[in-house]
Amino acid sequence: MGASQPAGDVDPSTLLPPAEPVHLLDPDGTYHEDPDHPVDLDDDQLRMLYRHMVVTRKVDREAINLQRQGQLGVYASLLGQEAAQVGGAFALSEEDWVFPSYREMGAAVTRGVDTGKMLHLFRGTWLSDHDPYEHHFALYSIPIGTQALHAAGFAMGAKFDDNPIVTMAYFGDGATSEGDPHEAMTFAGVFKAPVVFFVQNNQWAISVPLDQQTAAPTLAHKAVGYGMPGHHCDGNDVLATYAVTRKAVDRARSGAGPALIEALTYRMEAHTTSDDPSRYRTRQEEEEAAKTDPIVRYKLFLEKEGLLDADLGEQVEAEAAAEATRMRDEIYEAPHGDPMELFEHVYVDDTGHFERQREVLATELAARDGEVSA
Amino acid sequence: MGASQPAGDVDPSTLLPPAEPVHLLDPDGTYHEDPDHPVDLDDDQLRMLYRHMVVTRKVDREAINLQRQGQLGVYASLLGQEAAQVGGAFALSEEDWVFPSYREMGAAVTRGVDTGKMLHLFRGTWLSDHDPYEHHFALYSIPIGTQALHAAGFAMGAKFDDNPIVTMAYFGDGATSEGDPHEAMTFAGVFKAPVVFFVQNNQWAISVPLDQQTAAPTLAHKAVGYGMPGHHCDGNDVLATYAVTRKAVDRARSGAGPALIEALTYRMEAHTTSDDPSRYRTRQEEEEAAKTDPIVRYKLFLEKEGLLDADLGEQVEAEAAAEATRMRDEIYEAPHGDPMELFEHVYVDDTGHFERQREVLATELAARDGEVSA
Amino acid sequence: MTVTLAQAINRGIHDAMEADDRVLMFGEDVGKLGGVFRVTDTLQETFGTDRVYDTPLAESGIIGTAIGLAMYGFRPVAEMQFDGFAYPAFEQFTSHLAKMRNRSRGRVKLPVTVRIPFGGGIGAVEHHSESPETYWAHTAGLKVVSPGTVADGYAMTRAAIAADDPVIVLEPKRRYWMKDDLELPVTTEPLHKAVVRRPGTDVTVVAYGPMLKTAMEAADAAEEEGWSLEVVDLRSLSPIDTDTLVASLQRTGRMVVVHEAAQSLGPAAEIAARMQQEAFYHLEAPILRATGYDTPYPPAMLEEFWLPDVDRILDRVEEALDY
Amino acid sequence: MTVTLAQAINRGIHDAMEADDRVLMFGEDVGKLGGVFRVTDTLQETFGTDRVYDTPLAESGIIGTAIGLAMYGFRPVAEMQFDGFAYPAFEQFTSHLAKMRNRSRGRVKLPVTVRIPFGGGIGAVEHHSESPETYWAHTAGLKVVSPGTVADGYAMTRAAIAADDPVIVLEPKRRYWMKDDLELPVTTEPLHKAVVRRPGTDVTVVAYGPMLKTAMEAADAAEEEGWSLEVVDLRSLSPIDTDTLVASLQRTGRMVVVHEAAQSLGPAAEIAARMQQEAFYHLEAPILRATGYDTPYPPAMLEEFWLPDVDRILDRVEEALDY
Ligand SMILES: Cc1ncc(C[n+]2csc(CCOP(=O)(O)OP(=O)(O)O)c2C)c(N)n1
Ligand SMILES: Cc1ncc(C[n+]2csc(CCOP(=O)(O)OP(=O)(O)O)c2C)c(N)n1
Ligand SMILES: [Mg+2]
Ligand SMILES: [Mg+2]
Repeated sequence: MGASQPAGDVDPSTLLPPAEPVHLLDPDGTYHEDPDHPVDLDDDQLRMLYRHMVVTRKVDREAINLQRQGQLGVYASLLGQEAAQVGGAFALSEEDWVFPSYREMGAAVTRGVDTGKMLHLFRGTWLSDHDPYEHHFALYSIPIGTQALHAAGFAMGAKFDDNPIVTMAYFGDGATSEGDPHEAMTFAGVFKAPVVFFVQNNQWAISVPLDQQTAAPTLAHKAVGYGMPGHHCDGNDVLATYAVTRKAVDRARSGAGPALIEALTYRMEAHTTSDDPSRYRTRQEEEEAAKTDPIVRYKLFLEKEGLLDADLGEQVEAEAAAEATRMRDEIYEAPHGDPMELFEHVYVDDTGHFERQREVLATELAARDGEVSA
Repeated sequence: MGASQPAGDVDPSTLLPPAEPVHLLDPDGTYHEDPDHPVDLDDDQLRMLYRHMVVTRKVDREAINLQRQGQLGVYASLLGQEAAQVGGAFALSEEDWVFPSYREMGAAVTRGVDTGKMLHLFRGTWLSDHDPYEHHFALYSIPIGTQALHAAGFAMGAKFDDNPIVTMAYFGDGATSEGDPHEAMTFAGVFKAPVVFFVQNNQWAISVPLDQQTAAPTLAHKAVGYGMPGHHCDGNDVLATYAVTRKAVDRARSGAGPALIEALTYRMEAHTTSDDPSRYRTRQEEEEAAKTDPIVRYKLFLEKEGLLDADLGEQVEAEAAAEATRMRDEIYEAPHGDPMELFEHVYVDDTGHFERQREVLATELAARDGEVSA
Repeated sequence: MTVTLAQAINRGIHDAMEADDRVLMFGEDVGKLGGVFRVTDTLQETFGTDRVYDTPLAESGIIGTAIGLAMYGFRPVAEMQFDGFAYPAFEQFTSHLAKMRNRSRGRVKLPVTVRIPFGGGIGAVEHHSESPETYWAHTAGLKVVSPGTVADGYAMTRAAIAADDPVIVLEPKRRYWMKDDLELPVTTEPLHKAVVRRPGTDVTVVAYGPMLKTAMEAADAAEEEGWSLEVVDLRSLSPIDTDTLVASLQRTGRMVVVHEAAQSLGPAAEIAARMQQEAFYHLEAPILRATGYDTPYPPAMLEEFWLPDVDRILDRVEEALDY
Repeated sequence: MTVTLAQAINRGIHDAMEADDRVLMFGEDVGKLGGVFRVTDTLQETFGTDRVYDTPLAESGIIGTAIGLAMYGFRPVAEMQFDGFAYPAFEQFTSHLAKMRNRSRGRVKLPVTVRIPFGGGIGAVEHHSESPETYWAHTAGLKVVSPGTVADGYAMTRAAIAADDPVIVLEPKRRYWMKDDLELPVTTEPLHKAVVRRPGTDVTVVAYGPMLKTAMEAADAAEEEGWSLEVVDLRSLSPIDTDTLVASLQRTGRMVVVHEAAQSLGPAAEIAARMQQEAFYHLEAPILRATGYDTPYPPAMLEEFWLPDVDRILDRVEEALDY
């Protein structure tokens, strides 16, 4: 052994990201074809991307309103990241799975998840309330980066089963510093698991800017260290994001293993409604970022291509408004949780755990009822 | 922002390892000069490298004997890794610090640490027994990869203090899968901490071979993901290891930040004395590896260069034997620990912790004494 | 047949894998090597590398991917190589493995079994002899059990794998070589039940895992002193079978709880808290504890002074009888 | 001057940094932002980015580098952003921060302070309201304290930073905005001492951190029922000041222990175990517990049903009095 050959059998240079992020749409909507990143979408699908982004923007704004009205305790907006989320999720098939962090309303919309149900976590009615198995959309994961391992494990399972599905883990630029995504990429590389690690690099982890998060040239450069290709795209360009993700997804589905995608974008809102970004970044930076609005750009493209006229535009806005209303209603009409439910879901079989504690709570509830009726 | 420039400001290609590991000595001892990796050592220093390797080999063998004789509970041999450990540690100055794992007897010898004291951990007299501040050699770290963070933190401290020292963390190929070295490299990159991460890739993590540990082309390819240079050297070539490490150490000392070094070597022994490698690797592989013995090669070099004659050779052997005897004596003569010491070092100030438990143990000890004298 | 505890557990995993092809077994060195204690010996040969596999050296990775595999539909059996090396996975244990089902309102179940060789007494180096059961037992959403007999080694392994909840099986590593008769099929109490292993009248001694054997030896030794000890094998640390303990305490009036884990906030604290409440009027003496000290686990040559043994148990028994 | 608990802690860190230039403060978002609770507000401005700095998002990295910095000679004050996010660092906490001094036979000391905002009651989402004190308090080698008053917010912060042992300071986040007078210099009891905050004769109520205020309110309410409660502020969870507790119990004969943490293997279990042993003949009633349930922390809208409150404490007080 000693001075022997390297461990892998691929040419490492093929795993490095391109010098420039993949970019297909100019700010004015002009499309540049890139033979390496074809956009294999028909007109309806191209319109659907727009629809998802507009609905996402609308429900995101509505969620902010709900928080201001005291209906939600907190909310984490994805304003500005619509293209990254929608473009990424649109590259998946129905059977594929998404493992989100806590900011993935755009991915949820793309998957068809009930947006109202997604808000119960923020409202506190329950810790979450959609069925992950319905749209193959896992629960929000709040501990940073932890879901990357679930996505990797799920993909390993699919691989063991010869089931041609792909999983996608969303996480942020900050998350790349945690141990879990590192371990997830290590496992995925070794087992050639069909998982795509999708980093939304929105430049900030709460108040910490990217250059205090890592010294890496780009986050996509991390991929080679796990023997997987690293991709780098303009995350405010929905077509670039879609095309890059699609390539990685197809490759994973074919059995060639995982990939890491870095989508460059910007968190235009505060970290959450509890945050005050004026303490750590300038208005000027925010205004600059606002100029790269992913929806504006894509709308210009659709108009140029003759795919979007005023009628259709209105129709999409109406759809978005309807979805926002449905979401608002779900939240307003959500019944208060039943305190006794606290014991219901901890175990499938809770023999021996809660007999006495159930009794304590039941007594307290009875006393409250007594006070109320008294 | 959006499709903006990458985060770092260095050309990523400068951070990638060379296509071939750095290699200065052929198996027959022929030296190839490499202007990028000068060996700035005088004759005495070149002989000292040999001395350290021979002493290391000898005390390592002696430790195995001590284990067989029941004097040690277990021992982790570094047979075959002498060049990697000695070459790496020799590149440090006295003020620099080493953060070892549990297999670094060669680094300890190079630093001048009392080899007998290093064995108390394996003997179980106490959990460790050398003074880390004496030779700037931290305690062995058994939980895999954890010491990488201590090395990074220590180096950050030196940097904050404008103290021109460098720290070096030794860890194994297996350790690169853990979250801690990942986080250590992230911190080191961001803070430009003067730390060198030195991976002894001995091809095995107990029974797990490298290709089941990671899909990375080489471990040195991980460096670019942290914005630091990745080096790759023949770890059985003490001059290559020295030269590569020296370069990284000098650079770190100059303030340019951390580096990752992968030294390719082979664990010729079992993982520890408790392990049975015949269950997972072939005799043939082991025999192949034995042919690359780092000491044989270096001895041929010294002889070719006229730096080692029979006299000096004997003198070194005698020195090694004396050191092994000193080590053996330390272990044989080590007093049994005092049970009451169990409470002594847990806290600097243990007010309130042990009053009652001390009493219980004291009573038990008194009863034993009673039985013995009765 | 007469088998060791390690063999009984091996057989338990084997039979579970044979009965259900959704059962996977993985961890560090569990494949070709068969585990550092050979508990998984021959399983990879029998079931192939897709069902029994070595992972990279990353414990959070092991538990995190186990969660993903369980969500997919497998029944993972994961090994942590030693007690002291499960800590890197602590976040996946507490924030996800324990809480995912509750978080999902019951929609996501995680039938994951985690095997952890635990405890001291084998003369090992640091981190290889710990008793971290408090960390798991205090964590709502996990079940935590520890076999103290060869038969339970088999039966609890099967029951843990069959359970739809995440179960931590703490295997008493110093008893891996303990031999006993194993007749299949084994019929034992349910996973959450404590069992009276030896009836007695003077003092109840509660133990589990590695200390069960020590408690039984103490009961033998006590006989010579004329004391009749009732030995209860706790078996499950979460939940704790309060009723069986209370019933025994009502018979004897005195109780000593034994474990290797450090005393403060160890399982014996919880048992004492429950007993003094639920059997207040039956207490002839306080519940006493024979446990490890509140110090890190000692070096090998001092472990005999740290670990509870027959003498320490009998000292507490005598103290209880003196009330 | 009248300050909030958060301001008192901020002042404590500030004064410690001013007094000793080896004190560093770091964590996620503690710099420019001043921490998500503003506890570290203005510290970076005052002491510069070399002494107060934001780290990458990696908790094991935070604790692991704190250890390295302490070995180098600094006195690090590290923040874990929330209780539920300290778990990724669990290995560095338990295997190194807690054990390094013992392992080195006293040669390596680690004067590290770790501040963790903990506990519930602020209507937060999951993982932001946990009470993981058992994990730290059961770990030999760590000291664990929790201030329940504004003055202790200052004094315990100073004492923790001044201590040569690693100290976990559990800051009751729901009380950050609680106001009180702070006169400097503060003279309080040593870090490891419990303090009787309100003398009483019928039942002792033991609480710490966030529950101290609740216990004091319960004592007020109890007065209306004609019950005189003695409130003991535990302050330190490791070590536990057994003597002060026993003395109080000897006076009252009855004790209720309060905490938010889940009941099984929570601190109240340890206190009950000690009390029934050390004050066996003084017990008029069993030690009772008013705690969180053995379930994961609930969603915001249900936390009022989960958290101990005045009513739950008084229920237990009444139960104790009924014996
Ligand atoms: C383990 C863990 N540590 C800390 C936090 C607190 N926290 C929540 S979001 C966040 C920043 C995340 O940044 P990034 O990964 O870039 O995602 P983004 O919020 O920008 O989408 C932090 C520190 C957490 N949720 N989990
Ligand atoms: C956190 C942790 N997990 C598991 C172990 C058990 N263990 C000890 S050595 C080892 C393999 C280490 O391999 P490598 O990093 O390549 O170092 P080497 O032993 O080859 O020098 C394992 C799994 C450990 N010590 N720490
Ligand atoms: Mg971000
Ligand atoms: Mg190795």
